[in-house]
Amino acid sequence: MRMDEETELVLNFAREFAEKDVAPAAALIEESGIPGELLAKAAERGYLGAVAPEDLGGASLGPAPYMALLETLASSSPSVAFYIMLQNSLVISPLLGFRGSEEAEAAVRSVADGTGSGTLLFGELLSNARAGGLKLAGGHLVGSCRYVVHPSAAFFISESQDGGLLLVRGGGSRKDSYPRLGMRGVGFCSMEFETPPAHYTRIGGRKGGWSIASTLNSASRAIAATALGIAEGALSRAVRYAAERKTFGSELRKYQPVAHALSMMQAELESMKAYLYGSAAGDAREGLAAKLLLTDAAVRASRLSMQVHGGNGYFSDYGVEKYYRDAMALEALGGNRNDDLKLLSGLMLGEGSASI
Amino acid sequence: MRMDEETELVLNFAREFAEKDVAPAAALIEESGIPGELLAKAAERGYLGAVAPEDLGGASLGPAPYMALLETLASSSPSVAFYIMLQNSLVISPLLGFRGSEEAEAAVRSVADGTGSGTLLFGELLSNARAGGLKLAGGHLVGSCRYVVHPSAAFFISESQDGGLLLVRGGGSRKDSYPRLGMRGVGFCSMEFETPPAHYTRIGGRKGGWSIASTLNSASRAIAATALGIAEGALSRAVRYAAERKTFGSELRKYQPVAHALSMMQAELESMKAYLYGSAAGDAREGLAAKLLLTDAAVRASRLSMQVHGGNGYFSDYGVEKYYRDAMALEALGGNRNDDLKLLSGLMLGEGSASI
Amino acid sequence: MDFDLPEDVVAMKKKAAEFAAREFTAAAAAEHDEGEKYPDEIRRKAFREGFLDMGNPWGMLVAMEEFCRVDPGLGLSAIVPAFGSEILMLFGSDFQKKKYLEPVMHGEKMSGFAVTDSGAGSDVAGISAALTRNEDGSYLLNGQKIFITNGGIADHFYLLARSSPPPPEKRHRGLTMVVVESAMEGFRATQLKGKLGMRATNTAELTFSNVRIPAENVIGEEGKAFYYVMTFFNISRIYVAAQALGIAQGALDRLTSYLAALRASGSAAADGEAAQFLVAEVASRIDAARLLTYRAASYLFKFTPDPVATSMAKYYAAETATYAVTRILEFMGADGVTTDMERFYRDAKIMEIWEGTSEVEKLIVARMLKEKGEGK
Amino acid sequence: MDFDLPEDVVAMKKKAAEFAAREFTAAAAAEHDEGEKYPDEIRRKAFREGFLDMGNPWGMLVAMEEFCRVDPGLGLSAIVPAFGSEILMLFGSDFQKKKYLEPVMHGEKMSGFAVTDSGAGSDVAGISAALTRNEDGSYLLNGQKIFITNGGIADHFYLLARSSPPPPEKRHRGLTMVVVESAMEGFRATQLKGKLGMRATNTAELTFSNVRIPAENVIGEEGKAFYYVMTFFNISRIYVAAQALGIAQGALDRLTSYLAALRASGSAAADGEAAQFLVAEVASRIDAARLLTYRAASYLFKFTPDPVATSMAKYYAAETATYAVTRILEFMGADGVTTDMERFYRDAKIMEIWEGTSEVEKLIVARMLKEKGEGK
Repeated sequence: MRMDEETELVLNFAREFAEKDVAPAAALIEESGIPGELLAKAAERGYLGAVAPEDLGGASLGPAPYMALLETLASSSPSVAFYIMLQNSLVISPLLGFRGSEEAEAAVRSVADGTGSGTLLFGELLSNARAGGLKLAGGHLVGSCRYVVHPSAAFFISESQDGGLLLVRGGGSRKDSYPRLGMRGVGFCSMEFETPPAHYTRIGGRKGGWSIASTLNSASRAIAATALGIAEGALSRAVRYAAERKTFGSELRKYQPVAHALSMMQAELESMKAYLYGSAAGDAREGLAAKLLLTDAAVRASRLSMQVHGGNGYFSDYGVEKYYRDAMALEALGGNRNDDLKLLSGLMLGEGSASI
Repeated sequence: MRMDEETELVLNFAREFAEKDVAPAAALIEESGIPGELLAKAAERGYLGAVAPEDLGGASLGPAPYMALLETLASSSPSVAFYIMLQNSLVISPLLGFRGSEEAEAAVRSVADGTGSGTLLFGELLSNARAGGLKLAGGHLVGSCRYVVHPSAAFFISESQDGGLLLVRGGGSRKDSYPRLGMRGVGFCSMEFETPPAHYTRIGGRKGGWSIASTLNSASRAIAATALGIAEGALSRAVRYAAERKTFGSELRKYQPVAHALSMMQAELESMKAYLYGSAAGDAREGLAAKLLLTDAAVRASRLSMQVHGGNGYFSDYGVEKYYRDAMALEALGGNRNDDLKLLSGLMLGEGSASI
Repeated sequence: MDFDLPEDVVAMKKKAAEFAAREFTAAAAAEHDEGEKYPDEIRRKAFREGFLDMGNPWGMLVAMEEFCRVDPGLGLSAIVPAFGSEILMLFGSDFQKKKYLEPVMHGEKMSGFAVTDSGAGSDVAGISAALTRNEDGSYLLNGQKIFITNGGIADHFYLLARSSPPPPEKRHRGLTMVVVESAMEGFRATQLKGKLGMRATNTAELTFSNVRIPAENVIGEEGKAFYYVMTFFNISRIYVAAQALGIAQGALDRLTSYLAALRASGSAAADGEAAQFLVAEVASRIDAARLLTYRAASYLFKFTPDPVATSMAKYYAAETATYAVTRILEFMGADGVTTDMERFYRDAKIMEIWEGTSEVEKLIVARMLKEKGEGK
Repeated sequence: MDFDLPEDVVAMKKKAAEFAAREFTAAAAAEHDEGEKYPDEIRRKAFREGFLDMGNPWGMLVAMEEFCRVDPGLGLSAIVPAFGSEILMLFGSDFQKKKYLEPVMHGEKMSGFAVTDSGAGSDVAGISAALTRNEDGSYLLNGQKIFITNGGIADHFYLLARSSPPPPEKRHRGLTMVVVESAMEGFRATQLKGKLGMRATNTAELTFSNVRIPAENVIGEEGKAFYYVMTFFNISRIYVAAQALGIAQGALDRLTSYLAALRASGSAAADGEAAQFLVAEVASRIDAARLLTYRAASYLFKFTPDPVATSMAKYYAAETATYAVTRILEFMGADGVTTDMERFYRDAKIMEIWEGTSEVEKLIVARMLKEKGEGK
């Protein structure tokens, strides 16, 4: 694929970061999360505020360079890419809908410079059974959130009943911590909130339009780019391994089933990549389609990579099994697949499709 | 997908032709081949010489408009698209490699104005067991060709041993006629040749470079566009049917398995389309990848369409079962899949891949 | 546990294979496919050799499989003349058995099963053909049926029609099954041509215009016929699974012959791993489908049919047939579409559609597993 | 034909299910997974309750299935202590049976099977561990083995090594199997940590530095051990198929419980057709895999093993396990990755790799079908 100049530039810097800074920390990330030092470097490079405007300390990346950044980082460390996607698409983006609000702008600045990360309380949208969420009760913000990613964030974003945004800076306590299938660099647990008025702010409101669901939907292309990176990371390792590893006297790549599977997976990924980068930033249908195609492709590519690696790939030190875990984790944390399929069916076949 | 202006223009005209001229002839095409009248109209519109330069009577279409033409026609009549692909990618294109040759230019002109169609004797390349082909024996051109498409052509193109092109205008007789799974508008049989010197011409030669195999390979994107059209034709009918047909009291599109399958197939096709049109005309790797992806997608899309149509789709008068036959026929006549997979593996994983 | 067919069934299977190899010549298969012509001569021969014997269901099952393995269109045609007659065996009166079942069992007459109408498809309860009662106790039949196998050649049909409007939410009630003779006044059959595959079988649209049906032609009880139809599907689906198995196995046979020929010609493709994987994957699925089918059959033939096992077998075997023909034809390419593999490709698809689409089978499996407490 | 397990096996299956439900608690499963810790206490209990009984192979097979259905890591760990010991039953000397097999059968010692080395993987004949003969008839063992189950906890191993260079084109010759004790001088085991799944099992790399192997520890004949290994794989692969079945069934159990909970909460997703199709498709594949597995087992346990049936079962069941966990986890999404379904997802993958990758199984099927004249 031919990329424009800005994207190429971002790509080159991102590759350097991935190789020099992310790759050496890979084992550490899997064990104990993304190191603060790495996040500081990411902030320096403008990645934490990638989509924020420059006057708020951001890098003001356009859609394609931003996707290229996520793709590149995901192919080294899906956790790091997911974290940056979270800060940008799910935290900064909704906050930018409330420009002019001092609190919102301060929050964006803190994310961009790495002094204060945020998270969006979108977890209820990931479930087939809706429940939970925060409600106002006697001035306090009260409720439980079943799935919270990155619970150590400095602030939490939620939806107020009048269409505004709630910025929550305290009163949350962690409950169940979940087995971490993947994205181990980012925490995942359930939380309960009982936040007094001093620790939350209501921003905007009565505007309509903004919602957690719409924020998650408009992150489709960022999630798709992350999935693409995972798939490419898994596949490129398999391609390399197939060129080196011999069995029964020949390199793996010489065996038709291995070669055909790797080549066709490569073709599929190239095809989906063309679609993703060619899609219009505002087209919900294409973004959703790309996300559904690519999260599935990531699961299949990582499985193929595991199989090509045989027993070796089964152990974490080969750096392959993490793609297998992270691909599925991304699919689970990137949106409820049933809901997404219904949404896509509605866009493609008309309202009310896929309802039975 | 956003197309450029020239492509949009070609698309609009092609759609009109497909609706007004091709669709009404669909049943006739399936029964007794493409009517001469329809071919005359295609010639008038410049479709038979789509890739020929204007001074040879062609329309001088660039790669994208040419693909858009094939795609559009294939979604109405795969046979018509295949025939036009054959005349352009497999007959005119190799002849254009010998510009300056009077015979070659005359042949191109005759194809473009519809007075004399040609065919390429590429059929041996479709088999897993290589045999046959034409040889010179005592000045005569002698041999058998196992698979000849469009055997009623006015001339046949073959390869001479010195790298030149043989233009054969007689001496061929049809042998076995094959069951016609698909592409019924184009004939398919085996032939034997015993052509005296007066009825064949050797053009060029000792140039190297030209070969039947290279011609077939460079037709990859045209074949991919034809496959895309078949898939789109099959799928769009299924989408329409699912919106109209009710079962158990609801339209088919309301049932999740139907809706999900149709939507994801639509997403896949859009993705492959972006790849196909975004690929560089000279990139063998991308063209081959697009062909392999899309011929497979056409088979799957036509199967899905059949299944959505249930019993109705099983009968020719619904116009759906032809896609199921034509998709597989295109896969078989568009190149040997094993060879193509080996070629793609070589391009993606290095020479010698997929050899065991 | 015992996973092998008993000796007498193995013998029947062998006999069927020999019959098919002898009678289903390439020329006959091509001719009946091309002309969409029912092979009546082959039907008669198959009857004479005892392949149509409802007293030996295992024999019929394996004959179906072996027949379709050689040619699906001719194969099914040879066994289909009694289509639907299990209905009379199970629910028919003595009068009906004598008048309609016996001549079928003696090879003198042919039967058909007429459920589907054009508006309903898989939704059996949604049919619109109607029976109205005359004062003398007889009925008038009006309406139409579509995609009826043997429609243009059968002497009589076991036909489903609505005899009373259903109570709300109980659409399955008020359906009645009757025997309709093709010679009755007001009966018309029109052969449906242009089928994708299985073109040696006869398929027709039937229309009924005030056809008078005597009261004694009502099968079982009036209004209860939905149950009879479902019972019949539990039988017929197993035979469809056997057809699908035969098609898949026939395709694999053709692949292995092809590979042997390639090998003899010195082609490297013959023993490439792509070819080996294809053989292994298709063969494994066929064995899986066969085990599912024989399991369902063994339950049915012991009179303890298991609808979950049956629907699994039908759905899985049908999918296996399409899978096998598609993958094998893709591998063979032009070497395949120029042989009878192209016919197998066309013949296979209907397996996923008739006698309950794959979609319907899956819903049955899911619903009944749920009822069974998820099979625990 | 009889597709149902005999009563005594059904009883054993029930007993195993009860044992697993009681012993494989959520806490125990999570703890051993997280800590990569072998559950020795559970092994002992399983032994006491009679689940490790090579005289009752059907019992072991269904116990394996039921155990893995509740938790794959603990489940396998409970049955794996005698791993490889069929080798001694079949090919061992009286001395070896008394010294090594009996204590294993009495639950006093644990065994392991050491074939794979890091350079060879699926290519058994490509191993490099070497035996050189001393003048006194004993051997010196040098080299290493990798991915050895029970590697860090077994008392002895049935180990494959090269004892003489192979003749050209006969790489399978010159391989010898010996019993190596972990207490022998020069033996070292290093647990391999960081496995994707099956983390309750113990996996180690073994290295051998001039380990002296007495002559009486050679199993069977010197140089003939490739055959013993292949014979063993024909046994062990069926147990892997049972593990895979258990994993797939366990995943389906979790899906149906999940759907029931959704239903209770009023969620429309519970009875959407997507959910129903998922149940039907997974359940059908599991039944197909189970029939293939039990068929292979029934041949093996009647002492007429069929390598084609075995490899089909292993490959198909393993693929079914991965298919089931992937599709179910995709459907459950966040509701799945926060439960033990995530562990099933991780545990399933190795089924396609160990005891012969799916690729190797397919080649076996294809090659042996070719030899059998394509199974006609």
